[in-house]
Amino acid sequence: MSDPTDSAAAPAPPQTGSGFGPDLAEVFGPSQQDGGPELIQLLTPEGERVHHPDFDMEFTPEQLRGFYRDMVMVRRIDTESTALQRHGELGIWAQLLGQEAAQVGAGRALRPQDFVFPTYREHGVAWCRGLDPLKLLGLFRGVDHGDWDPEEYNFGLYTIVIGAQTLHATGYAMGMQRDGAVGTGDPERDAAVIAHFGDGASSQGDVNEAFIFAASYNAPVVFFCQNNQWAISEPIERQTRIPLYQRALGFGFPGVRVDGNDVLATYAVTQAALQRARDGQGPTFVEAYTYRMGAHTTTDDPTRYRLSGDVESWKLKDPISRVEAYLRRNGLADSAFFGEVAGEADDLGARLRDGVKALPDPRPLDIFDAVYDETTDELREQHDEFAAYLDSFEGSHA
Amino acid sequence: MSDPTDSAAAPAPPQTGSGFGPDLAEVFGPSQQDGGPELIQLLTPEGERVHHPDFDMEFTPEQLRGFYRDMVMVRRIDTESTALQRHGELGIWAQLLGQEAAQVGAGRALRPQDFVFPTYREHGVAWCRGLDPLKLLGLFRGVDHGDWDPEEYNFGLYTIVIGAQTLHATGYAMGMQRDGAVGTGDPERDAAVIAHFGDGASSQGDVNEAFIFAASYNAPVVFFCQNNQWAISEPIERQTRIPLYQRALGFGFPGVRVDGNDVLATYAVTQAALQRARDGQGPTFVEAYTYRMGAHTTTDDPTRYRLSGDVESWKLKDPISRVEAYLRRNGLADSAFFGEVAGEADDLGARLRDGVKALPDPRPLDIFDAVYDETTDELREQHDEFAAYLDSFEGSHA
Amino acid sequence: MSEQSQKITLAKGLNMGLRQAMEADSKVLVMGEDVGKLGGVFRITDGLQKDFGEDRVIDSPLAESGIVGTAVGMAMRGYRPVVEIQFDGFVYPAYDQIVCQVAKIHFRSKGRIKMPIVIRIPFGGGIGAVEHHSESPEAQFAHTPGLKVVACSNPVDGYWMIQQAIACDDPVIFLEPKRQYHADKAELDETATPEPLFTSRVVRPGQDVTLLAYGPTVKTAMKAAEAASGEGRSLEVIDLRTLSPLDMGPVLDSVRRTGRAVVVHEAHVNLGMGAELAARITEQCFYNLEAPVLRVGGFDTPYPASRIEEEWLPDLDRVLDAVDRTLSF
Amino acid sequence: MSEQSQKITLAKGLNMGLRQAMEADSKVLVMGEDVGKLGGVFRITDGLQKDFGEDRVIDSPLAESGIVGTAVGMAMRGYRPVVEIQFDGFVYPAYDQIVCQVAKIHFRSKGRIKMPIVIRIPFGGGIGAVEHHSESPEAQFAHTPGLKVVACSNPVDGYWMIQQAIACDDPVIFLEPKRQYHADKAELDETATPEPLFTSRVVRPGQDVTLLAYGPTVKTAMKAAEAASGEGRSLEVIDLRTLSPLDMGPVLDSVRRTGRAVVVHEAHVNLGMGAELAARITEQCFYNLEAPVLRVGGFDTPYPASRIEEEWLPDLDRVLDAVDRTLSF
Ligand SMILES: Cc1ncc(C[n+]2csc(CCOP(=O)(O)OP(=O)(O)O)c2C)c(N)n1
Ligand SMILES: Cc1ncc(C[n+]2csc(CCOP(=O)(O)OP(=O)(O)O)c2C)c(N)n1
Ligand SMILES: [Mg+2]
Ligand SMILES: [Mg+2]
Repeated sequence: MSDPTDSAAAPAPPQTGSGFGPDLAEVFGPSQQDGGPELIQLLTPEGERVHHPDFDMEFTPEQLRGFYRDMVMVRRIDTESTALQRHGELGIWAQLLGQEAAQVGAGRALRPQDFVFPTYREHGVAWCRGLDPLKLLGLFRGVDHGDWDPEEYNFGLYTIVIGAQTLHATGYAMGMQRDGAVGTGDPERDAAVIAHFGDGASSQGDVNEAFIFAASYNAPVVFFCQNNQWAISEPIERQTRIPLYQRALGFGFPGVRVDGNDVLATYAVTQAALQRARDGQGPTFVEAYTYRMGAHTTTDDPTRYRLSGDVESWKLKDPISRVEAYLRRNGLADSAFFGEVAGEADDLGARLRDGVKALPDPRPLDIFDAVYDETTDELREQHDEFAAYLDSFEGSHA
Repeated sequence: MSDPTDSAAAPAPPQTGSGFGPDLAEVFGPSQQDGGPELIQLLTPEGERVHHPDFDMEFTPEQLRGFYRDMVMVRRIDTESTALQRHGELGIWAQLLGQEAAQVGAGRALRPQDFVFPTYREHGVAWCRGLDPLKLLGLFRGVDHGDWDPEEYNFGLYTIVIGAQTLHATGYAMGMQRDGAVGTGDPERDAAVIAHFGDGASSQGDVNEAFIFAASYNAPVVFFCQNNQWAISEPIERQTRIPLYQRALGFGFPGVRVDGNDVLATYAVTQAALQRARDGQGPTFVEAYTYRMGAHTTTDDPTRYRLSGDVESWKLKDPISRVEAYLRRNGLADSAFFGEVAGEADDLGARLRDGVKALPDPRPLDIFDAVYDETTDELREQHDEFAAYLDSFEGSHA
Repeated sequence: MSEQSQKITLAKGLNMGLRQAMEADSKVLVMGEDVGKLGGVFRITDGLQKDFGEDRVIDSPLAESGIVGTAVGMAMRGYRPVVEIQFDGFVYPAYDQIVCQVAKIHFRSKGRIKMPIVIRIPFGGGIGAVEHHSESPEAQFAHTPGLKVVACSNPVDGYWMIQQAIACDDPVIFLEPKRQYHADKAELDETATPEPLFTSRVVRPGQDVTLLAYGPTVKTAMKAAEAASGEGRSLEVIDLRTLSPLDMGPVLDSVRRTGRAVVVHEAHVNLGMGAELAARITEQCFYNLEAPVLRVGGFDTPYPASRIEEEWLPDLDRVLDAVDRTLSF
Repeated sequence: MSEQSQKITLAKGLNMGLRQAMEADSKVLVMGEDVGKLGGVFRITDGLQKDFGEDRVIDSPLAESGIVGTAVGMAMRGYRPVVEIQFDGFVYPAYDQIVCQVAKIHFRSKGRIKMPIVIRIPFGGGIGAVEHHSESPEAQFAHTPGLKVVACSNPVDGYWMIQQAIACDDPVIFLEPKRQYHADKAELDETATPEPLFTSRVVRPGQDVTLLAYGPTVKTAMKAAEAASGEGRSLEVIDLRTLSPLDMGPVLDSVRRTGRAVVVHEAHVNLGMGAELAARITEQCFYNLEAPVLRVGGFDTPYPASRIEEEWLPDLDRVLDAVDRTLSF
């Protein structure tokens, strides 16, 4: 036998193929810093209305006041829950401070028939779906894993395993296709799914598989990524070296980057993306460019890994103050309005404080509930044995 | 408490955001059909040398004859092994018919210090690495899971779980970075990894995670995808709706589509990509656009899912005949040469036929070998008990 | 053979059962790799796409987590997806979706969300395949609360059990002994009333030792019982059929009579189903046992190269050896 | 306290052990989510990136399969990666890489490729966390040939065992009882010679019943033994430390003396380690057993909401109840 290495083609002189396109430096440029030129914005941090060639929209004063009110209420849910955690009423709380516009903009773009797949941080979207915020607290208090009916609100349960819900969203959207609820032209009927996830999540296999399935079946799903710049202690640069919204292009569907601290732009872009989906045009990736102003959760200590200066600079881009500035400057809301909203927020805060303590603790035997739709003899036996065991303590446990 | 739904912004008239870019029809156009304009080619199916602005290269007659010989030998390995499976000498065989140029082009672009992570179909790359093809047959005969030393050939074991090896490749490349074997400028030292996978594999989470890790750490790895248009019975359209090489763009590194039936172009592009990696410029995605002329494996029946007409049209693009045509037309090889190669191939065929039968069967007690580097008492016990059990049959088993 | 009865293989039984289920309920979908035109690599879904269309028999991208994860979403939307995992060894990319989502969503949602998903897995060895094509992953799923796990062993059970699994509102891991797909034929009477899904069954009565088997090893156990009867030993064989929940009734009845039990499975012995069965039997029949429950299974090594697989797999001789050992205790 | 000895927590012991291992061998790398600047969510890798640099203490993208899969590649290149999985419930996306690759590559390659990877998993419950943060996945890994599985229970073992696991040329699943990280301090003598890694240890001698525990339940078992001694019952407690391989020597010795055993773990009872221990003990001590081996563990339900977790977890009372039951057999 001849030696197969004999016929090795002689190595050619190295060539650094310019055919591979522009240089690293060019491609992986500084657009990460301030959102870059591709950032879609309708309201500047200073509260000035700007226009966008593709996503411009008119908003009524009522809509604008509605956004403001939503964001104030959502922020109050957040600060109140953070305080409740500090007081030991919650085990943990996932803060959304700074992400109010991204969530309210996305949440308000939904129609009733649309369906939401949240992460663990979508308190603002939950608010827009009409979910009583008290219902969110059970999971963080540790009395349940989410005690609302997803079908009642078209708002799924919080999902903690990063990215898993993006596949559920895609499958749900495929179900809508099969139900004939896409592309009929009937606005009451056509529906879409929105899948929330974070910048960190974009690295999970599941999320990328969701992109592939959604593209392959042209499923009516909007992938709504809140790029809050951090996955716990890891900066966005660990997950991607180009603007994240461009990820979608490689999967064959559009991606856009919107100013996630601008509720108007987020609303406009998300509703357009949802409409594309409802119309049967398939998936879209929306990167809401924002910042996690707080800690990852109440157990996190961000001073260990990020500079306070960064946080300060993002304070100037606060989502609520820019709407307030716009409303005031244009005389669209008076101080009575602002006072009213503040009062409502105070009421909500009080209601959460009282309500959280009233959330019923689970009872020991609840452990065996709902493991199966049809329970098993085995489990019934474990239940009964445990019941007898608890009884043996003369009522001290059960 | 006020009802949170009260403040819903009134739904705006639907808008089908042109801002999302060009229409589906435009983006997801017909480029899948013939490789499209982005296909990099240096030798046409008719055997004409063409030039490319970025990836042009000069080849010596010796190199060209080498490619020819490699491809003929590799095809013989394939046809012979297919026959051996038909004769019951192999349990199964993964055919590469039609993919010879993609594999030889890639395999010959490697330097000794580079490392290869193959799938189960990289017989042609194995050939280029100097691996005795007989060693490949053990796995398919069922006597082992691959009986070569990866370090000896810098050629990893075949990996059957789709895509898993792309992460190994990325990790190995990260190891090279840590060894100071990247970007030193020393051609004997600088090294790269090549990860092979198929078009179907591109849908696996692992593969997409490999892209993310490679981009994040700028690892010296070339992702070499043989798009042979099929994943068993599923056409490429199920995995992507845009040209596959564009997947890389979303991860922030270059992707190119090369004519995988053109050994010259595949060689030129792969070696440029490898050199980028060795130089410390990071990952590249190379889509070798080719066609699986045979069945998925010898147990597959492609007549159930594809048209014979498709196969016929790809016959016209045969990787070997175009090199032969070029060599003949330009007087770069005479009939003595072609006869010699044919003879060599016959010898190889005979050697495989004889050799496969001589591959030693594993013995029952081998089962317990190499489970661990340091075996356990438990396993030693199972071994001894089984030995005693076998002995009890008076030598009929062991 | 009556009009309703015909001789079928396991592959045919499963195919017919799937067809029945799809005809009975338009919400039933089939998803997986190559399940469409090809009819699956084992042809279990043969002809279904032709008759029910691409919307109900869905060829998926090559990604198991994606298949199971999208099936979860479809189930939430009211569908009843039947997922095919091409081979046992390829279920692991979907493992997270199975154990963290499929298994837990009903519990997480306090029963508000049902998960009527069937995950079909051709399992076990003996077909001369390469690595990852001969695994027995059942113990891992049986260890996971929220999943139900069953294994069929014969054509008739295949026909009924797949329909029952699809009708079940809980997620079912449905294990199919791939080496039996085309092995034996059995007579199917489509008008019969099947036993409930989550029940075990004595398939051969006996007095001396109880053999517990499921899936591919039922045949092995039956052969062993046959051989033993030649030596005057009477072995009772139970086809467990359901692995989670276990149906301990017939098992304990039997062991109380025989005083001896041998569990036979292809999965690794260490922490395999045999461990759980041994623990439960011992706890519940402590004073009836004449010998410890013995286990015959795959060795605690990765599945070997195929030319040695028959040595690795539990066979008639190894079962009889264990029977000898339990009888000489 | 001597110069070499100091009082440390488990978190500190692990941190010191990792540091030692990194100092001793420059091929040792640490990889995972947030292991760098943050030092991990439990601070086990605190300060390591600062001292060993970003090349050796690697913050990874948020993808567990990616972490383990790249670790495999680094191991092939001669490195010794120590992977941190942030919480037990997040190991499943990496499950395929662990069971099909990490566990099998040595075997597949006939021993040519070594896989000296340590996969650290903070495991178990009791910290008041949300879903997926309190799982006990050990049985699934112990069922997988090719992996070795150990669990530490105290600061001193943490310090030594992590170093031994890193020095081991086989892949080790290294389970750390997260509720113990900052719970108790123990005196560490860095000059001592540790016992070998794959050995179990009697941590409290006794005559009446053998308690088998590991990880977080060692403390529970010790408390139970203490309480029982007040009632004149002498319980022997064994800290298993190694789950695969099992070190049956000390276990069998003990059960031969006591005739009774109770296994305590947080994992679900069904197909948990207790099943395997019960099966082996019964097989090897059949005539010594006065009662069946009993198992106390997590119920066969998903881990519950945290305000009820202490009821779900095996506690002192449930262990004593099992002790009562075994004694009244
Ligand atoms: C599979 C998995 N791995 C790890 C974790 C732990 N974890 C929870 S949140 C988080 C960071 C997520 O970052 P990102 O996706 O950006 O979302 P954000 O929290 O910033 O909203 C991590 C690592 C998890 N929940 N699931
Ligand atoms: C995780 C996994 N799922 C399924 C399979 C079964 N399988 C083997 S090859 C194959 C198709 C692969 O297609 P592609 O990636 O295009 O490579 P090709 O075979 O065409 O070279 C499938 C589905 C597998 N080996 N691994
Ligand atoms: Mg984030
Ligand atoms: Mg292919």
